[in-house]
Amino acid sequence: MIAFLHGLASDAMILHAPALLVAVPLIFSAVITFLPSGRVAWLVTVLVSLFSLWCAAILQHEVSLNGPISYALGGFPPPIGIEFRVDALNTLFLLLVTGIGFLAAIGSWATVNAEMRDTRINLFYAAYLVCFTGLAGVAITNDAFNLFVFLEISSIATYVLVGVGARRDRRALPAAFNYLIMGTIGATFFVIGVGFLYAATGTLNLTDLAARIPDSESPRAVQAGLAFIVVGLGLKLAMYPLHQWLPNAYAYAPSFVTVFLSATATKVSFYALVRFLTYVFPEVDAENILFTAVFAPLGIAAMIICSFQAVFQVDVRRTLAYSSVAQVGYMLLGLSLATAVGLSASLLFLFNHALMKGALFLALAGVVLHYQGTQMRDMAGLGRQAPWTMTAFAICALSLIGVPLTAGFASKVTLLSACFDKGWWWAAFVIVGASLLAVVYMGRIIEAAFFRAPANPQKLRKEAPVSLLVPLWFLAIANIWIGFDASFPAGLADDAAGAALSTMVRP
Amino acid sequence: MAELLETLLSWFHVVREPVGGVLLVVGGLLAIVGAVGLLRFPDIYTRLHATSVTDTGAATLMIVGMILLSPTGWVALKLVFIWVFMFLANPTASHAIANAAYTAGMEPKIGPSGDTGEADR
Amino acid sequence: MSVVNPDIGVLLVNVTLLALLFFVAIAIARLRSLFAIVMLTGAYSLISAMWFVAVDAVDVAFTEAAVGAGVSTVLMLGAMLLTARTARVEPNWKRLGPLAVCLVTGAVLIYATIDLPAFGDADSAANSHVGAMYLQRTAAEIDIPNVVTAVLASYRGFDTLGETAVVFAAGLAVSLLLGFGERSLSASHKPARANLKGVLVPSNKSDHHVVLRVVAKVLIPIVMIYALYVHFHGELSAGGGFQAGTIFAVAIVLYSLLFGITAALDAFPVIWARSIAAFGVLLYAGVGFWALMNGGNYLDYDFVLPPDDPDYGPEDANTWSQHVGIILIELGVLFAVAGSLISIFYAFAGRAPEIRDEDW
Amino acid sequence: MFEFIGERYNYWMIIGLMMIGLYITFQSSNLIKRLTGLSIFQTSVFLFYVTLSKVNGGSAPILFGRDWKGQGKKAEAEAANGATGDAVATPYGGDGHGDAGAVGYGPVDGLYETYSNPLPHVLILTAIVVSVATLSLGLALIVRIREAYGSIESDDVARADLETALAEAADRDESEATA
Repeated sequence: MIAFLHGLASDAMILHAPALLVAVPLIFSAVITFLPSGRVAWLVTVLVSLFSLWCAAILQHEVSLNGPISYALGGFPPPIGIEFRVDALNTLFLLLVTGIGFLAAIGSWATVNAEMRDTRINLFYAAYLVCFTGLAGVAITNDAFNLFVFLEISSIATYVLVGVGARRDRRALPAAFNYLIMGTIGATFFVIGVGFLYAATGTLNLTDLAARIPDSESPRAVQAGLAFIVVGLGLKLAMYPLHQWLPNAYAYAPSFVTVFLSATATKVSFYALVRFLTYVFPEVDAENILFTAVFAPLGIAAMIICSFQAVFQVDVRRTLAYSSVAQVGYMLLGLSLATAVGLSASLLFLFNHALMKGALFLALAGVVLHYQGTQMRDMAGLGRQAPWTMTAFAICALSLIGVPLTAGFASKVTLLSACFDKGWWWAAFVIVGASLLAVVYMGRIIEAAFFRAPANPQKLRKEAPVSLLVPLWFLAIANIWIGFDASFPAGLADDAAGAALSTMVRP
Repeated sequence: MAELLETLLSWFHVVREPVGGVLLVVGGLLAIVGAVGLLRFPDIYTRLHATSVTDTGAATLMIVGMILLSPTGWVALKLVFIWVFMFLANPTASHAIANAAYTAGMEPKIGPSGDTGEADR
Repeated sequence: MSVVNPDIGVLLVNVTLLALLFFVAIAIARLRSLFAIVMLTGAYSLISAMWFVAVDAVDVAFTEAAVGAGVSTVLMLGAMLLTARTARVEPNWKRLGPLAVCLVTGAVLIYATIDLPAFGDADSAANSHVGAMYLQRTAAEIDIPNVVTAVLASYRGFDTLGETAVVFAAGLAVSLLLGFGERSLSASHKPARANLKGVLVPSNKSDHHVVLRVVAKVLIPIVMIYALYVHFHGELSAGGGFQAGTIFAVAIVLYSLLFGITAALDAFPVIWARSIAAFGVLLYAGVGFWALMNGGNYLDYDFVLPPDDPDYGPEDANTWSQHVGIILIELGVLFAVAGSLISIFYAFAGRAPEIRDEDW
Repeated sequence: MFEFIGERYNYWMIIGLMMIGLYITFQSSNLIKRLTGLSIFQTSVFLFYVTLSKVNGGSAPILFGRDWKGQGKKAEAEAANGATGDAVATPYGGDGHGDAGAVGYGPVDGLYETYSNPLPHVLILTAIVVSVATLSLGLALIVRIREAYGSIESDDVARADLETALAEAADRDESEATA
């Protein structure tokens, strides 16, 4: 399918795909503010995200054919100008961001029309496209400060997208404000880290940084830079102790925003962390204490504590938000193994989790459309009242738990084998324990939805609109398809891990 | 007439540097006087009087000093523009502050300003 | 040999300004009156702008003074007007946690500076690698004296496009959250309020601002012309799109402060502000596409105009089209910054104050 | 020892400012004061970047004097036939190549005058506008929080959220009781 998409493109298109992938959404976010009606803005958003998905597919095909692509912006060669560098690691995240962006955009009209004031719909879609541009930019740029600028673009748009949820629930405002404070502190820590690297080496291009760090004459500044970058991205990534902003932000944001953010925002920061650890700091080898002393314990703590907290949540969206933080714990555990298999397992886990969580929140968006509440009691009996949405929800819930023949199972199995491969048998027990907790908190929701009498029976059968069901069922089927043969995402994850670790010092 | 101009010009070149320097120093001192006035005067109106008069005066002296020290004609012209803009904006700003203080109903302190006096009387 | 700057004058100015910043920062930490805090933040930005001039960063000083001290103080005052006046007393036990975190972070930072290059060292890693390349190549490739504008617009032009997107996103975000000042159109006449002495003070429609209005009518055109000067002179001396846009926005803000928000909305309607902001981003990204169409990479200004001299080989830079490219994208930045800041100001000003009078 | 301090006093003072900004952000419960702390923290990071760019004896990175003779091509033509030589007297005195006074001065080859490093200036121009954008968004959120909650102290806001959560729990229990 990707080869077919690649065949469509003219060679000028292929040559400039990296720049177009980021520039086109930015231009159309400005164009959208001129458009009068919200529906036209929605259509433009869908087409633009499709175009970016097409560019990502072209890039994936190009990279798989003839290796990493380097695109010099402004025509100046890398250390002087800003460079986009696309290798197997980037394409996985580009496909993820643009794919989920496209699917979420398709299903967005119903929920956005219901939750937003109609004069503000085109501004809402403009902010969404700016966020889309920022995330795609972070995933593609090869310049440290440019990465900060794109991180800020996506963050500012995310803060307002979360804050706009105040029309339905006023708690979105303090949630957005706390997210702003924590996110800005994270971004400023990242800038301090980049400042130290610049002071030590004199360059901002990641490739140039990797080359000049070993023989820089201020090694302490490099270590401090690494520490600040890890803390800064950790804040953006919702690493365990720095995740307080995530549950409220995802719970009270408009439902469409949570669909897009839960599947892409933290993932892109995870990419930036992997890119810095494996590509920029070559001397961060497998035995580095960062992996064993920081990522492993924090990942395990996230898996256990956040899954535990998810069990006691009343609001379904907060349960899913806490489970997102727990899943980030799984990915950090995979990263902390510091082996090719471990990294590939965590990337596969990340890819599948994006599909699951995106589908779960999309189903919730369909439910919220007619039944307004997402408390546990409002979920009672929805299985019969909105069968299509809830069966897709159930499929993805089982996939989150890791029931065999689902995507979740495939990713958990690869993670388990990576742990055994490294000899961390106790980590395997932790994974199984966290999955049991997942069974509890997801099972509770499924049981309420399917096996309980509907809370307000007089509500007639109201199904989510087709425009939302199509992407929902596409993701649900994808979950099952990956359960059967995980070749596509697993292949992507292996190439990405290979590309990332090719530069890291072998253990 | 021509040689008068010439001697003036040559005299000007000689005296330019020191006079510019002196003007700058005097402007600086005037600004310090304004700051001391700000600290020691009892209420807003007298403070405003101290700061606004000295600020405009100090800035004017400094700008004239800089004009004398300026290397090329262009810099001097730009300094003149700055002076004109500041000469318009600065007094207006102090007028605005005084006006706002008056409409907000702040009373100027009348009577002896000894800090011992008013507390108990 | 030591790299300590022998020129004791620069050393003294440097230390006093940083000490001044210390006092302002500590005062902000201890104060509870929000009005004083906002004013001190403006002072903090202005002193850091002075310090930037002392350290030869004139473009940064210009921007910090215009954007940091100017616009953010106006915005904070606007927000403070709409919210509260004083902050609540903090319980002492709350200070220990943050203090510990800050001390740890400070310790890591100090540890990192032990082998950082000395202050002012010319052949430190930072000053000898890419930074020096820009200084060498600008005269030949882009042919403008202000190297900062050359790097900002041409070498790292994509950063500035991202920057314009951030400003556009901020204008969008504040309009999404606070609307476009429609409320001010409805509540056109604010009720007269009694001041401290109980005298009824007519609100904005009175004429006791006559002096300000006369002077404003003289000054506002000068400010706008100065904004255009800063924009077009950005290549030769400190200046550029951001500063020009900010100054243009401040002129409109001054007008609306003196003649009332409704008069300003008639003079410069909100729809203009929003579309100028969007047009700025379009212009900037459009120049990139134009270069793409002419065969160059994205945002490659060599391809904006056909080469001026016939024997144009690939190696010599098309400096004339670099000039045109830089002026165009600086215009885009001017529009984006001016449009966004004006729509942000309208959003704040238009939010009729909900505060109760006893808060005032 | 004095030399070690003499070279790094700048960094330590700026780190002190950063920590004060961070302290204000974490410690204060008033939302506007937290934003001011954040903007002080960010401004101090800008100070840190610009200290990296200072070169002893250097001036602002605007080419002047013998490095800049107007149009690039015209300048090369002149330099090629050596027409004007030293037409423009540099205002800062010195014949360009290395003022003897400035110790540790290493001229960028190909340039007569010494300049500070332009790259951190460009980065900070971008970062300043980012910090103002974040500030304006934070203030907009504060105005909305004030209208929704009636106060801008994070303790009051948190307490109000707690009350709504408890109210929801209460009517959920009572609805379960009736079901």
